[in-house]
Amino acid sequence: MRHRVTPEENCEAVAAFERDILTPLAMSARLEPADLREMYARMRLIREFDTAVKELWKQDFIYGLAHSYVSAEAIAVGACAALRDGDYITSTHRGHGHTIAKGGDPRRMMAELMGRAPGYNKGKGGSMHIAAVDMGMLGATGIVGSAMPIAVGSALTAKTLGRDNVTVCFHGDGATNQGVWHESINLAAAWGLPVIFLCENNQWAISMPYEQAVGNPSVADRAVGYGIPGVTVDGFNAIAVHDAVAEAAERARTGGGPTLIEARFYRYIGHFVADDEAYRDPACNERWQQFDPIERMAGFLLESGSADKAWLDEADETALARVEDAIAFAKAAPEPALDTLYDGLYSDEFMAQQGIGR
Amino acid sequence: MRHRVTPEENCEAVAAFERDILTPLAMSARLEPADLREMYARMRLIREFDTAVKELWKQDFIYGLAHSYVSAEAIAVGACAALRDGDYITSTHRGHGHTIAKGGDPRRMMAELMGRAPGYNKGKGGSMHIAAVDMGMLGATGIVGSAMPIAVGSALTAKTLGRDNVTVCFHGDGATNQGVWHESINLAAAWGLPVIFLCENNQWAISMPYEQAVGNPSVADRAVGYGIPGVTVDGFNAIAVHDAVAEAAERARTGGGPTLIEARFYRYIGHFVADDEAYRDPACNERWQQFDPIERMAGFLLESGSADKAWLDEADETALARVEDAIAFAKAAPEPALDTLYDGLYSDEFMAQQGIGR
Amino acid sequence: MTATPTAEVQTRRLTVKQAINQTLREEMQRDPTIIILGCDVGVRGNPFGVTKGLYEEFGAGRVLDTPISEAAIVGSSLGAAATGLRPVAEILFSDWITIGMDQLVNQIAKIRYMFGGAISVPLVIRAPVGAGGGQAAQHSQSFENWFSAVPGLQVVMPSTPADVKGLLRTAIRSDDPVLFFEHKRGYEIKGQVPVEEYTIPFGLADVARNGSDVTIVAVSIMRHKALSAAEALAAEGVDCEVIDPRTIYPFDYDTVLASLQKTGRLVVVHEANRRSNIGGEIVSQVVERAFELLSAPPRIVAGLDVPMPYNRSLEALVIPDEARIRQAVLTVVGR
Amino acid sequence: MTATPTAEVQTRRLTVKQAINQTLREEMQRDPTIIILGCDVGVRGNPFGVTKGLYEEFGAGRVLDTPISEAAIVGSSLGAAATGLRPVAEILFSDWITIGMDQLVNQIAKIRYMFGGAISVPLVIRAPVGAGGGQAAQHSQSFENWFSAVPGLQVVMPSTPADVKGLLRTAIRSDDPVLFFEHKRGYEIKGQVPVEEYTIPFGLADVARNGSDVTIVAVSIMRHKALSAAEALAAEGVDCEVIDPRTIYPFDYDTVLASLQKTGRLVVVHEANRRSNIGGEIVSQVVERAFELLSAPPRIVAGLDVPMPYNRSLEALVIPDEARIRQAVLTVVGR
Ligand SMILES: Cc1ncc(C[n+]2csc(CCOP(=O)(O)OP(=O)(O)O)c2C)c(N)n1
Ligand SMILES: Cc1ncc(C[n+]2csc(CCOP(=O)(O)OP(=O)(O)O)c2C)c(N)n1
Ligand SMILES: [Mg+2]
Ligand SMILES: [Mg+2]
Repeated sequence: MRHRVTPEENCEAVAAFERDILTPLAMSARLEPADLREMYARMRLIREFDTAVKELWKQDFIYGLAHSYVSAEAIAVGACAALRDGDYITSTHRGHGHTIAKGGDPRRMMAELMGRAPGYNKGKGGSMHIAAVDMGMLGATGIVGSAMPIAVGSALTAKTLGRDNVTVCFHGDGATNQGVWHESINLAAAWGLPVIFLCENNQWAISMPYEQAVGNPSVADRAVGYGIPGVTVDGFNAIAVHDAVAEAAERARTGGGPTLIEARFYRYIGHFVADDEAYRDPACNERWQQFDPIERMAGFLLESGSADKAWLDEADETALARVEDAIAFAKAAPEPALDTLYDGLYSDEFMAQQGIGR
Repeated sequence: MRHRVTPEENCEAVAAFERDILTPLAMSARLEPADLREMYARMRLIREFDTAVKELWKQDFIYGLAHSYVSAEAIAVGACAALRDGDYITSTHRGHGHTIAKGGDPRRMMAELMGRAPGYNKGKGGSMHIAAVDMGMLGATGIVGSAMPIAVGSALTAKTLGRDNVTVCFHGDGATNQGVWHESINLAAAWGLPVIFLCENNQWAISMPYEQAVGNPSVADRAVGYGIPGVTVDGFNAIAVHDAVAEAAERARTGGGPTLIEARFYRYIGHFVADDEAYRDPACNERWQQFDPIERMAGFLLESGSADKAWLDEADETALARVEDAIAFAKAAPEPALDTLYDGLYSDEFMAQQGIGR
Repeated sequence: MTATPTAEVQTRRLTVKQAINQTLREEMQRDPTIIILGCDVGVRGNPFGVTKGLYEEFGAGRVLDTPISEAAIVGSSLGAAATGLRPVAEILFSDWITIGMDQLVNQIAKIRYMFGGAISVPLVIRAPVGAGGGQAAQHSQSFENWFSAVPGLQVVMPSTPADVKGLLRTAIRSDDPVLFFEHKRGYEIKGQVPVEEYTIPFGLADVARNGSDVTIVAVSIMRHKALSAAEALAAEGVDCEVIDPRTIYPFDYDTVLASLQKTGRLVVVHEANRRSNIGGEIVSQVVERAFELLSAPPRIVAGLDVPMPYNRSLEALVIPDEARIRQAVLTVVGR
Repeated sequence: MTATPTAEVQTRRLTVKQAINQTLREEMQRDPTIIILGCDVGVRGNPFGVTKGLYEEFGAGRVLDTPISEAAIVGSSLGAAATGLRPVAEILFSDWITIGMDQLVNQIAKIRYMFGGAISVPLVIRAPVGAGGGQAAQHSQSFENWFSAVPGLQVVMPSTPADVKGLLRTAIRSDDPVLFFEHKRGYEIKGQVPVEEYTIPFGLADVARNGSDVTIVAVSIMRHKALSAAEALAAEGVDCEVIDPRTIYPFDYDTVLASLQKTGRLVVVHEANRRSNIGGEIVSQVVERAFELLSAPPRIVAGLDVPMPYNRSLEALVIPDEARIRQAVLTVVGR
């Protein structure tokens, strides 16, 4: 049954990852150097954004619960680089990265995290419910696994209306043990819906190691039971994630149905901004940090000649500047007026008819 | 998407079943001729019982919803023949067969189905909630899949208290698409619990054919994702079911954890006692009836010399007589007194303390 | 227009079941974004026959038989509604909406608000409620009050063919989620239904009978039991006004208060068990709004606080009947 | 013995969180059939620290970290309870009990009754309720009324260390299922707790303050807000009696009615939103039982009918505070 993960186990896990999962970044037939640079810029933007979020939370500008996407940047960015306008994504409780990857505006995001009126959710959602619906980002959720059927439903819309759009359903390894995860994948498989189930397997669900939460630690193996393709990719490798998602998306757009992709990596930061991580050996994180997806991407941009050092430095500065700008915007933004409390509870027509909030 | 099953598809299904699943009955190292005779007797008792239930429902002695176990007799009887006292089973909405197979008393069962006081549930449960807890039969349920975690919990008790008992969790193919099915199997797999998940795959969930409800029509294939053994057996063959369950039970008793067994067969009767089956071609049933599990068992008893014609005839008469006796008992049994309405709502101590029902 | 068709409008006699089927068909013909999904709604046309013929008319792409996955049925309906469809999902017995409870309560009800109004959720969940006769504890419940307690949802519970048609049409056209509860014992109830297209707004009660002594608020098919009780009571010289709220949220308290102006006496009747259910809510709202109108303590006639027993005589004890309604009315008039 | 320890008994000062932890430890030491299960209850000792040290003391076999499978957590607890264990399951935020709703409402609550009393279900489900500060719509709810409406369940909701300890012990020893709701903002509340073993029976309210003008029934941590409002009101010459029901079902109406004999005025305070929740139920029960005792219409001070917004100032608008309690009290006394 449950036991504390030993340093030895962790070292073995690292070795196994290097042996079985880790794949060097390589040029993709689907990506131009410009695409790679854009991917790097977004990964860096996510990193700066969530690094700032942690500080802002400590300073109480951001409150409630906030979960950082640091260490997972390659996944959201790799996946969204394979999508088009009109495609959808669903998210998790860790939604900042997904939002930025899908093109969300850092100003409106930061404003939302600070609960301000110009925020994406008008201050009603905060970090756990950040949504950029105009970008096709259907929103973060505070309940593990709960976005799965929403993704399936958006794919049902595409199929019903004859659109060739796809939906990427991001979810954590912990979500794979929720009943609705199973129901959603089976339904999508039975109906051949254009949805890509992308599992961010960071090997932990708060204090629960994935291999102790399941009978088989391979998420991709589960695809067999649903009769859909299942693949495992290096979740620290944005290009590998991109290619897997692009292939699945092509299949989905042409009626090939859903795919289950497991992006295996490791959460080498705390579960949420104030996690003391007492449930695991701090040394573990260091062992995994060597795979930092952003450093790997930077290295590849240089060695592949897709970018030079100067470009990287500028990109890093730009990312930092955009986050500082977003923070300044958010801090200066007004709180929602108290009389907006009921706004959005029902459609305006119904609200008016019933006199709600008056 | 959903389409009516064509006669051609059905013929192919029959052919595939004969090719891939159907296995001739054969002597089992684990079963004496006397065991085989007892199994036959119980199968016949189930058949007679549920044949009578249908009539009694039409005559309104039994009301509400009643689901017949006819065509599935080999599964409950085969499985329970591999169990010991102290082992548990959980059931479905189709629980008469499970109850009889686990040693339930036809009198108390029939009384319950007629809503009488001496019934197993004192008239409060009826067919859909028939339970014989004293026999380790933890009750039928009207909600598809809902007994799955109950089975897991009973196995957790065995493990926690160091008992070597196992639980057989009967469920239908339709239940395999419920979220709780997934959560339950994963939990049992993660914890290595002594439970045998036995899927009665009769290929239909009311009007929904299994192959149209899933992406992969093999239930056993799903075991891979959970890291547990998965096997498919001929669900019309009581001995094959017995052997599969016996092997899984031995593994479970010795700490080997759960097994997923798919007993593939076909519901060649209506879904419930009043089903018009307008959703499928009546000819289908006839094609499958050739595999009648009771006739096959009778044939094997004769050819293996485990019983002769005379014994079979007597066994058939005995089964019929026991059912007639149960019916007479139930019809003569009193209705529950109206002042028993609140009985059993809470423990007696609490009821008295709160003065409930007074 | 209002619920009770006036003499001029042309009407046809239908059962509640036919009214639902007809409304679904007409709305689906009108709007190609409407889909139906649920267990056995397609090829079988639903176990009660409610969706009969729709699979044949609209095809498998718009009338979807689902696996037995209530959480995914409810949750995928949300995803579909958020992205351009108008799903009408069915849960065969409302008792099992518990399986889709998280999607319904934590997603469907909240998503528009949580997202600052960025998403709208035009979806209907149809589900039969109430006891059907010997169906026992897991096939007989009425959960309207649970959902009335959840901001973001609408709860509709009509019991005449005309009301069912007008309110189901409003539900399907609503841009907000609706729980549409049909009583499984009400499907065969017959009545005149306007031939012309019409809708009935939510939050408008129907005064099914005018009276001056006692106001009876009767939910779902209790409307019909209240009416027959009222006839009997009239013979005893007690003149009851019977109000069918038709929608539980929004709830039309104005019509109830107007009635209490005349009667000063209130009896609430519902099939759900007494404790912590809609009867208590109605009484508390009335007391808060019009305490001074009450000349006697209101009475609630409700299901008894037990799971529904299988045995028929026990079941009959649990469900409110004319005798218990009569008794409550006589109590509030002090007889 | 009663909730409020009298002078003689020896006491120790504890927080609510410590009281829960201590009770779990003491009961697990006493009874080897008690197990704890839930997400992060073991190695991490629960995110709030409630189960700290129990994994180390009792081992992985009795303090079980589960996968994120609430339906299986709740359902397997039933199976375990039905066969010889006494599970204490945890749902980290009560908002998500929706995921185990079917097991809880259709199995746990009904199985003893449905089976004619053949099975008993000694299990406790612990879950934090209420707003925790900026946790928004899916981490802030209070569902006590839902479960009060379900025959077969018991609902317990204390907010002082001494009450929490006495009632959790009673819950663990109960042979019937108990929902034990802890307020996430109440964990750090301190108070004297008897050192001697004691239990508090369900269905016994605590009169937290004696008063003669108005009866305030305050649920969970609203008890504390009601008490401070009462102090302020005393200065204004309004003498409030504050009653903490402690258990929602069974509910101690006798104590409330006894108080109303003195005051004739009732204010109910709870954090759950107003509509179709426990306030309405309490008012309706009081009105049914003691209409004549009421000299003014009862008032309910409750959460506003919206999903909990993230923004702090909006959240503060939603949750009842001393000012709103005071306003309601002044209204019922006609000031
Ligand atoms: C249904 C539900 N159960 C429990 C929680 C508490 N919780 C929040 S995040 C989390 C871990 C989720 O793990 P995973 O899905 O792997 O995502 P990760 O945090 O690792 O990215 C848990 C248990 C929750 N939010 N929802
Ligand atoms: C949760 C739930 N959804 C739907 C139903 C309605 N229903 C009753 S039996 C049944 C089919 C079950 O199919 P399966 O599990 O294969 O069992 P079978 O009847 O074939 O033996 C359905 C859909 C139900 N009882 N519970
Ligand atoms: Mg994880
Ligand atoms: Mg089946």
